[in-house]
Amino acid sequence: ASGEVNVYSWDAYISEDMMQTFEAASGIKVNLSTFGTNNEVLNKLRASKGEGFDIVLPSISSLQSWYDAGAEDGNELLQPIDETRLTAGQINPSIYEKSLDLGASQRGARYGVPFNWGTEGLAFNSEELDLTWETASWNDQWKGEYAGKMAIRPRSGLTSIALMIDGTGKMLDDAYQDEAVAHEVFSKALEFGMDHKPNIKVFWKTAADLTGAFTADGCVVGQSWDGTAINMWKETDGKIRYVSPKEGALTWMDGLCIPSGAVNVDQAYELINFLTSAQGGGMHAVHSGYNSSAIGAEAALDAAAQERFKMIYGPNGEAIANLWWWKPEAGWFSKLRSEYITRWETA
Amino acid sequence: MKNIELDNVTLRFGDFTAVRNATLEIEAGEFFSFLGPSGCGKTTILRMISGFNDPTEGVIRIGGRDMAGIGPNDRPTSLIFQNLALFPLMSVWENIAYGLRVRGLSKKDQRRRADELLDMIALPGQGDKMVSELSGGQKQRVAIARALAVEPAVLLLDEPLSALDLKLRQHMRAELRAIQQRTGVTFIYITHDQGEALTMSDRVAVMSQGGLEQVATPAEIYANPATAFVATFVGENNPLAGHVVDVRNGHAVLDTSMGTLRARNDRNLSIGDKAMLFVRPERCHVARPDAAPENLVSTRVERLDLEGSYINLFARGTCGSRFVVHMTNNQDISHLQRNADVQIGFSADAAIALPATRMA
Amino acid sequence: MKNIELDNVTLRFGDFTAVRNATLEIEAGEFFSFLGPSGCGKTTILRMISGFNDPTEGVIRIGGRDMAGIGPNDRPTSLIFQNLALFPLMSVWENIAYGLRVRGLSKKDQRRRADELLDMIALPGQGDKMVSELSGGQKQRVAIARALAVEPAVLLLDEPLSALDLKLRQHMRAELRAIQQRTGVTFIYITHDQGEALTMSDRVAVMSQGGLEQVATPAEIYANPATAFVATFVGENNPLAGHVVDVRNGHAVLDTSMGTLRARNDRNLSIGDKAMLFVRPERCHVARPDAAPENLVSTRVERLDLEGSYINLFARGTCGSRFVVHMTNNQDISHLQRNADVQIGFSADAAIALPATRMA
Amino acid sequence: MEAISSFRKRYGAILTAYVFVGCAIWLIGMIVAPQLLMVQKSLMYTDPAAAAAVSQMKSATDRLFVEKGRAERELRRIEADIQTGGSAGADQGSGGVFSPFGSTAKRNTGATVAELEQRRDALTLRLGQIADEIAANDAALVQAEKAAKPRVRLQNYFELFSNDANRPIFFKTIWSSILVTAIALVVCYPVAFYLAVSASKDTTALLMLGLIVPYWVNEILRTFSWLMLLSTNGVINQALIWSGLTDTPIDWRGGNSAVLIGMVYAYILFMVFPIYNTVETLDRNQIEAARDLGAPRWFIHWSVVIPHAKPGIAVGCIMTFMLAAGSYAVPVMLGSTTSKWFTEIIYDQFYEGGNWGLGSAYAFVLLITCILFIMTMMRLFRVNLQDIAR
Amino acid sequence: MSDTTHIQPRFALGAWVMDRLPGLYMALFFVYMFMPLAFMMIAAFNTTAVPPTALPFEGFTLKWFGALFSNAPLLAAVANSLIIGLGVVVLSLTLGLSGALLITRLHARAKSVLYAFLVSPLLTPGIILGISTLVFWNSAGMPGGLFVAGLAQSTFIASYCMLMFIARLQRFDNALEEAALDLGASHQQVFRHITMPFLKPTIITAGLIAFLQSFENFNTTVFAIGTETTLTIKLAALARRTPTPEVNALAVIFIALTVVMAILWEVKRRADAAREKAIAERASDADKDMVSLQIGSVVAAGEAK
Ligand SMILES: Nc1ncnc2c1ncn2[C@@H]1O[C@H](COP(=O)(O)OP(=O)(O)OP(=O)(O)O)[C@@H](O)[C@H]1O
Ligand SMILES: Nc1ncnc2c1ncn2[C@@H]1O[C@H](COP(=O)(O)OP(=O)(O)OP(=O)(O)O)[C@@H](O)[C@H]1O
Ligand SMILES: [Mg+2]
Ligand SMILES: [Mg+2]
Repeated sequence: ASGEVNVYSWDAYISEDMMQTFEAASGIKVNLSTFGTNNEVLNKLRASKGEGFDIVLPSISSLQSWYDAGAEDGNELLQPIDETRLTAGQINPSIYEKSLDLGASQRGARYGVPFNWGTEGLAFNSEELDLTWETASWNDQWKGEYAGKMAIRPRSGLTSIALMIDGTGKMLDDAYQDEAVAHEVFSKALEFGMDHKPNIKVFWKTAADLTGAFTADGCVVGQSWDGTAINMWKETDGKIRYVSPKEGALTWMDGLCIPSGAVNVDQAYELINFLTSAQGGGMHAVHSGYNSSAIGAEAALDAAAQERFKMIYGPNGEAIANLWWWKPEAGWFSKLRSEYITRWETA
Repeated sequence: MKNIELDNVTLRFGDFTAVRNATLEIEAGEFFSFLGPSGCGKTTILRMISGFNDPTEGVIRIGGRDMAGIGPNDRPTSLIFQNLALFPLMSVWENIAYGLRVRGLSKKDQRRRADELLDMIALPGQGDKMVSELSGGQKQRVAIARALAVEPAVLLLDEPLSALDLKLRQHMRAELRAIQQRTGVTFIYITHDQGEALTMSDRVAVMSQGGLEQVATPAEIYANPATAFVATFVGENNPLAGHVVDVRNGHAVLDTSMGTLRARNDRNLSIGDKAMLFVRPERCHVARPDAAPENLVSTRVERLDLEGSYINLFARGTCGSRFVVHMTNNQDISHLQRNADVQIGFSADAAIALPATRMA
Repeated sequence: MKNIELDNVTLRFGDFTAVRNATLEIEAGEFFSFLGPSGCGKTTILRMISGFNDPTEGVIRIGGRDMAGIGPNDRPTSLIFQNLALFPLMSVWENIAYGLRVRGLSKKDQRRRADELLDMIALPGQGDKMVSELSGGQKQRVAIARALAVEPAVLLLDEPLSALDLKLRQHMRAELRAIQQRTGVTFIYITHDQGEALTMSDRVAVMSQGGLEQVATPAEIYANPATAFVATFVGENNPLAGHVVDVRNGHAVLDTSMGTLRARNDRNLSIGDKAMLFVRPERCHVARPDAAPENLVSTRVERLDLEGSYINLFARGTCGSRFVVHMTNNQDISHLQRNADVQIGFSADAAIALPATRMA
Repeated sequence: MEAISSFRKRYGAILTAYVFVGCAIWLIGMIVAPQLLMVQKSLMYTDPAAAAAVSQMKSATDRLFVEKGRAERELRRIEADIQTGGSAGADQGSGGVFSPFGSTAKRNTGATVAELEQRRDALTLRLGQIADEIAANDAALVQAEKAAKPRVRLQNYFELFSNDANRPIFFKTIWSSILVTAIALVVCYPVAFYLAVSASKDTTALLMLGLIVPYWVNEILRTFSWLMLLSTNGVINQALIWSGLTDTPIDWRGGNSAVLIGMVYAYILFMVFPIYNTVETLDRNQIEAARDLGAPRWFIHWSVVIPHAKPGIAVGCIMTFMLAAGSYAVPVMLGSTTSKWFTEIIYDQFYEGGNWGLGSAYAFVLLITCILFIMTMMRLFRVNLQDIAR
Repeated sequence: MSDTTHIQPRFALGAWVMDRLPGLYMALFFVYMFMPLAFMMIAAFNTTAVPPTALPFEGFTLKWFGALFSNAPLLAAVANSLIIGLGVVVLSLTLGLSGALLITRLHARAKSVLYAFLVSPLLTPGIILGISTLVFWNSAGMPGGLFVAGLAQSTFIASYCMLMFIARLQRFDNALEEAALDLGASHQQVFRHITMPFLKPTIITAGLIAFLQSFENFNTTVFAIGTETTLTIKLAALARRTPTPEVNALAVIFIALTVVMAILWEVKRRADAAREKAIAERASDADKDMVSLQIGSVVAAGEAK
């Protein structure tokens, strides 16, 4: 095959190396653009009426908003995946199946192929404090001694507070279905967030913001994506570390989707098959610090990475059973939540 | 060679009449000037002749042909604008040859003709300069050459010298006159400078408020103004208002505030008419006590101004009206002290009686 | 009343000497003018007197007091700028009262004094107009009133009339003179217009290239110029270069290209000196064939210009030099055709012999 | 029409066509129509409850489809197992279990054919129910979607003033922009005056160059340069710590201060040049005349220079205010947790919230605010548009 | 006034301060203007990477420039910026000129209304132009992207161009066009021969400024650009919180270009001024020469005998 494929991906997902390997194997050139938030990719694609890219990588749980937006605009943003064109058997079936619970399908048709998953837990400066997977709590970041030294993502911050208050996560799950519950959950979370706002130094939105918070702005603790945190861990020789809190790290899964206006559909499938192969997924895991959906991708990780994994989730991945998954999000839910976020941000 | 006729031409801008019933004929080869105060409609007449404005009423003929509907680019006239309007981005010769260029002449022919004209205006070999490198007087000459290049029958000049300083202006006047005599082209010239109009022109039209006051030779206009406006606008004049009490031998006798005075009666005033008597300051003299000229006016000296070569005597008549006398600075003036009583005399032929109309 | 002394005042801008060793005294109550070509240093002298520039050398005294180190706001002088510099955003009376306002007078007093001054400058009741609503001459008067409001001992005027048109200028000259006589304030007046300087001033200083050429009354300057520069700058003069061959009875005899001529020798030239003879056009006349004046020059008529009340005769001497004669327009000029030979005569007392230095 | 014919007389048909067509495209197609359409968009309002209902119905349907898919797949496996006589291979359905590494197949061994058949019947029954539920949902959806159609309402405008998160931001943005304008004015007036009046010709040329260079440098870079100075580990803190003035870094970027500093810096030159241009036209003789009449310096400024410079001051203020209120780059780059700018809210409505109607309404309100400010300044300082656009 | 030798002691201190205060203020002001830029540029040569900083300066390096030039997405963004820039130049000049011609020739009322509308984009916050253009074209089926961004930018950049053309046209002597007509030229000839050459310098400078404006525009573009990106958008994204010194390297290049352009501009401006002055002087010298020649000949004639 030949040609090119236009990819709209999160920052720091696809390395130069991966693109070269893929191009050498397939003859297809990858044109990469990056985004920083799920809303950004959705609304940009909305503004471009689904045109301009052949593959986009939103979180699977956000796909519900894509379906809603498509219906509202009268213009589907994504096209259904032809599962027969996926290389069979290379994606971990439990992940593949889990993605359906997170909203990968609409009326039975699949729109997103799981690409990777990751968590949002606590990053911390090990020179200032120490946290371990057994004991770390979301509450640790709100301690008074870190006032003005913490970084948090507004969206997941409210969610983690809700999770912390709730304990079980049950009410939070219900909030995704019921507007009244959602109001209740978020007003409680907001109240806590407002009281503790002086603790916050940086509201981050993108991986770039997050890195800056810990490097340029001197934050010592805060919520972070695991991949970003692991990259900082590597960069700072272990000064910045990461842990999954006991209430459960916030867990997401990103998918590979084909926009309705894609022109290079064949090339898109080819790239999807590469990215979900052990080789592609492995390279991604090494490069980004996230976890691939491909079977056997973890084999690519070195000993240090394995060691890090144990420090985050426990020697046998005990914390993984505890993960709290982002639920499929309808448009009304994210609008409602963003109102609370704005209030928090602008207070 | 084509003559120009204006036949009862009127031009209105909205309600405002800029030119009113102008009728005149300009002979081919003439140097003809329009003279008048600012805003009297001179430029407007010129723009009508060259085709930038169309008359509201009346007909303009050039060489007998009605010009209505013929654009400026198709008339046998060339206009030299008040500010010359040379093309600043073209060289001197390109300016001169512009009219030929738009007529499709070859570059070589353009250049040759431009060089001829440069010789004519005494700027040989200066064709490759830029316009901005020329002096004011040289620019003037280039503008003329540019206008002449298309061999117009008529050259229209709108106050071409008003921007120049005095010395240069005097020089350029002579140049212009010389060029006109050399080429034989009809020159129509606009100015509000009477010195300019009088020294250069074959004939002059004096305008005021859109109308023609008098069309005549310069000497005629100076010596025999047709109206009170002309008498006061052209040169200085001492006006004396009164009414006619007697008419005899081509002279009229006027009863004025300064006494009964005699003057020429070229306009055939009759007894009882309101009239003005005009006498020029230089035609007056301080009368010797023993003199008995025809007209004598008693005044008192107010001021004596020494202005270079001349002495101006300002005097005031018994009833308050002012009187000015010009004398050259070569007389004994010791007796003309402030407040001295003097008799001012002038001959009846030096004065002229005109109907009492608007003055300048 | 304070007199002004300049004692050997020099001002240099870097290498350039704008004013050179100026020494003069201006009496209190005098109307004193500086006359000179553009760039000769007139404004610079005025700015030194009013304190905007400090002399590089020399001393300026006002009323006997050395002015060094005293700023413009503390000198008993008021300057009227060339462009008037009225404050366009203030009304007329606010302009006039500005000096009083900065002195802390109450608004009522300001207004009262402004109204007095408005009366004085013959603009009663116009205080509430804006400056832009005034005519040029009215603005002029307001500028004077503003300067007078602070009761200066000396009023400095920098070419105040140069922006006005001729008619208005003549009018304003008379006004200025009248105001000066009424207030008795010392006026120091700058102009490059000789007519202005000569008709208005008690005394005139003629400047050239930063130096004072002559300081004298207008009549003196016109009749007895001290240098060739003054002779040619003030009024028109026919210059004839030559050298002195004889000196007798206060007269010098010069050998010139136009023959041997006699002239007054006020500057005490001696035999052999290079000299210039100057005679004014109006002191010359066309000599009757039978006349035998002291000086006679043979020329040929080149041109005869009729300019309103005057006739200018341009003639050229045998060896090419030009000669101008002014006559009033009341003579018989029929014999003065182009190319006619004429003898031009003038008396020895009408001519003056001066050292041959730079002319204007 | 008269304009066209007189224009045509002057320029001929071709040029006239170019000029009029060009102006029409620009004026109507690029200025007026887009604004009108934006206003129209801002009036489109969807009832959020109705939209939520639609969305909830749809996602319920989606979940039913997922369940249906899983049931069908299991059914197929059970059928196969029954065929092979109750083998031990059926997958229990991995729906809830997440095992990212290693094998996930929890085989349900040892089920009998009877058990399998029982399960098959249960599944078949369930599939029938699912089909009914989907059909019911779809029928209800038609009604719900009707209710969720966008309508023309002023709701988006009310939203700004009823939303107690956005309203304070709006007023804060306006107030801060006024503050930026005032600071810039105070800083710039002496500079402009010095340039126009006091400096010699050569110095002026040099200083102007010194002003033009930062003026031409990208706004982003100008802002970025302050980011480097103000961040916790930035140049200023480094210098302070190095010099021993402080040992803990100072948080320069807390609150609004960094944004204000950045904006003053980014837009200051839009204040200098207009003031300079007007002061420069002041006849220096007027200053000297005032001095000659005895006025002290400050009074000359108050009574002569500032009144003259009014149009320039108005223009500078208008430009600075407009740029500050409409700035997106500076608050985004220098902002802190409490410095949100109104433009960021607008951006979020477009590119985060996906609510174009609300975004358009907010944008229109901002536009109106700027127009009001401009008109106030023009009134106050008695200047007209011609003065502004120079 | 400063070189006066007569300052009296009691004024000395006050005068000393008053004389230097403005200079001091200006010096401070320019430090304020340039210091941030200077530190930003220094950081581009510092080996410290995270975060980029000028202090402490740990070692000189050029590697960030190398990194910059091998950053493919950045280079693609540059290409987009250039494409938009060129489009904007063409469109803005065309529209700006048509507006300027119409406004300078129109009379009274219509003129000021049209003027108000055509300069209004300059007084409109950039994001609003971006939004309205996006909304407009989106509803016409054209998604955000290079084209829409170019149109959005042109909306106000054309106003800049128009103002420059108006300024130039106001100095245009209409008599020139009439003179050409009078000499027989057709309307098109007049425009080609007279009007266009007169406007040429403005076309060049306005084009340049239009390009610069487009190249550095952020507030408008960020809305209208859709999924594409330009250098400035990219730069802003990079610079937000975790800039790498590559951004500083880019800044150095930007500023260097700006300085060079500004200096060239100033040099050209001065050269123009000097040339015009020289021409004016030469012209008046020529006039003087003519006069002095006449006087000189009189004197010379006198001396000859
Ligand atoms: N296009 C026009 N529309 C209306 N009025 C006009 C127009 N052109 C000229 N006028 C008026 O017509 C009158 C005559 O104008 P014109 O230009 O002919 O005067 P002029 O005699 O040339 O004066 P000047 O010596 O000042 O040039 C003036 O009052 C002028 O205001
Ligand atoms: N600030 C200055 N620096 C350098 N040279 C100056 C300065 N001010 C004036 N000059 C020079 O000093 C000379 C005298 O200038 P001044 O203004 O006194 O002339 P002026 O006689 O008033 O001329 P004008 O009639 O043109 O006003 C001129 O050659 C001028 O160029
Ligand atoms: Mg005219
Ligand atoms: Mg002067």
